Amino acid sequence: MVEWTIFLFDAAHILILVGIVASALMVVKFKDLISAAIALAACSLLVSLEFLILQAPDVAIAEAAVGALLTTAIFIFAIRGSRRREEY
Amino acid sequence: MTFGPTELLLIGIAVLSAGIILALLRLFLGPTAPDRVVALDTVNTIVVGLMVAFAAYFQEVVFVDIAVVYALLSFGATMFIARYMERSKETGGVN
Amino acid sequence: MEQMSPIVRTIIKIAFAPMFVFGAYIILHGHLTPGGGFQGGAIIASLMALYLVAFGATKWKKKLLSGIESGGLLVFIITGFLGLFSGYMFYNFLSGSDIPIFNQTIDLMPGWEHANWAPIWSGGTVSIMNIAVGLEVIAALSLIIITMGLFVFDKKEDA
Amino acid sequence: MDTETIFLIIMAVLGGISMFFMLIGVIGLHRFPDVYTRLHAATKATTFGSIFLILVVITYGIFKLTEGNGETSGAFMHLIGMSIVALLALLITNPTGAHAIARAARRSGVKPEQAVVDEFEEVD
Amino acid sequence: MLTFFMTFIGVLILYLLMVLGSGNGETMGYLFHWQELVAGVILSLIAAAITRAMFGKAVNNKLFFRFPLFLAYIPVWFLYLTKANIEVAIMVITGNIRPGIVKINPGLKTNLGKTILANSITLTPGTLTVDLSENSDDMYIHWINVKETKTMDEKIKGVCGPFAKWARRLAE
Repeated sequence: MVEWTIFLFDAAHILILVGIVASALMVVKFKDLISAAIALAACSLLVSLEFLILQAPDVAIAEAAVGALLTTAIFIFAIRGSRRREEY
Repeated sequence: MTFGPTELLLIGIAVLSAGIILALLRLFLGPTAPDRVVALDTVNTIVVGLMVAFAAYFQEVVFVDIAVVYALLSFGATMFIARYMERSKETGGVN
Repeated sequence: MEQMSPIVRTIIKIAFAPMFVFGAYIILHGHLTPGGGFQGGAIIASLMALYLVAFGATKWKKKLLSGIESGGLLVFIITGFLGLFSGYMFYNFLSGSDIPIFNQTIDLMPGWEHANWAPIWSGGTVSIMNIAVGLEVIAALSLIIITMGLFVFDKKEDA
Repeated sequence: MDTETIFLIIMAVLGGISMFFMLIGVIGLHRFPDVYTRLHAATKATTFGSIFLILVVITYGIFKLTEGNGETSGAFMHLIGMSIVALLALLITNPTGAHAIARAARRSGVKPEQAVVDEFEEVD
Repeated sequence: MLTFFMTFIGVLILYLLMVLGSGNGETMGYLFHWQELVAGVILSLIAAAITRAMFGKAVNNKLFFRFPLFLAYIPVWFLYLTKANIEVAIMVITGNIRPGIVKINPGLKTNLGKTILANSITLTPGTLTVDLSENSDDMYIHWINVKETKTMDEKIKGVCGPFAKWARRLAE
């Protein structure tokens, strides 16, 4: 007999995976680069959660530390040094 | 079929995952950049809660450390984006 | 460079010590809990980034940070080579020895298996390497952020 | 009624409150017209929801403490302590982040929609 | 010196919360291991020595003796938080809002007082701190259900509730 809890767990897992793919697509689609940076932050956040679900806490902490703040900071610096909008 | 605290936590996890998808929809739609940051902030809070719930569900208690790391660092990301947006003019409407 | 609002500045001043201690906790418990030198160092480096974004450009001691980075790397390499005296490179010569630094050995007695905890005095050279890597990552990531931030945020005109 | 049922009822009530307010916060993101009102919904409701979610986890930890023997108790004490630290971090950072976003939005020129009064003036 | 002590105590309490449950059932039961306590004291001394200047600029020494007031503040704050969330839930479901940005001057001088007031009212009924002026003490509040008010006192009462009084009591 298949436990109904397994179904719920898989549903949550699939929803998070869909979120990762959706936010990654948003990064590509947005022409406003600050919006793209925001979507990238959301993507790295969900990737960190996915690593936690896959029982890799070390990688999750590294992803959280680097992906959440430092990557966002570097992208913000880069956007500030150039133009905000992508023009093509 | 058993129903215990673990199953209760699992129901909560599923509901919160649906909440993340709804908040990501606002991240996609939101006309201006501040709207998107609000959606990101919501996702941050929900994910911190989810991480604590997952730690309790897996009974791997050291997973809670990640939640604290994320709660502190997502604040920093919000600060950086807000710091940028303070100085720039919002056009809005087009993404 | 302009500062952020007083509320943000006050909160960052208050949260400075807790975040520092949390990063140090991650570094110090590298052999027991998830995390280690890189992760804890990245947390403390994020603290420097927060300071930069909230308070603007101040005088940063880049020479000191550079020295800390080199020092951390040096400690790591020396610890690796000291193992040669016991026979192998990166040999954990401290564990179980008479030198009173991180030298406790544990056998998994009842009470440890489920708890995910062991004495923090049990790391051997792993703890020393974690601390060295932590110092190096703090200095290196802070230098990257500070250099990029001061280069970009010093410009007068708006983006 | 045994101990597990009592703890289960407490956890169900706390978790129900938590889920309701989390969903209110997320739905509020779609119901409200502009960024400030959305911030109201997002910040207040999700913070309140996460307080109760962490209370659920703390209750779960206490339940495991009462049920288990001494050997496993250390692990669940760690769960409780770290959850409290996570809650404190959320409580400090969430309103500050909301303030920073609102200030950035107002300064970058987002006007409040449906506003009956707007006394904001440019400050330095 | 008092600032150093305050930072030390606060950080030590935080560290003890983090390592709660590290014992092996010998000296202090399963609560703490003695090695964690020693490490915590040393780490707190280092952290206090490094971050004392930052923390000392944010708080003043009087805060240390008002610590019991914080404990009395928590139930009041939680009551208003609950009320605010029920109001927000009603607004989300019905959609009746009447927003606006108002300017108030609660008369708080210190940054800590402003911070406590701003963060409290951000989490409590219908208000959100948008901006505050660096030169004067004005605060710009986004109010989701603007009520008609005549005088400044009424406005402060309507926006802040009891929190202006509490912030003055805690931080000034």
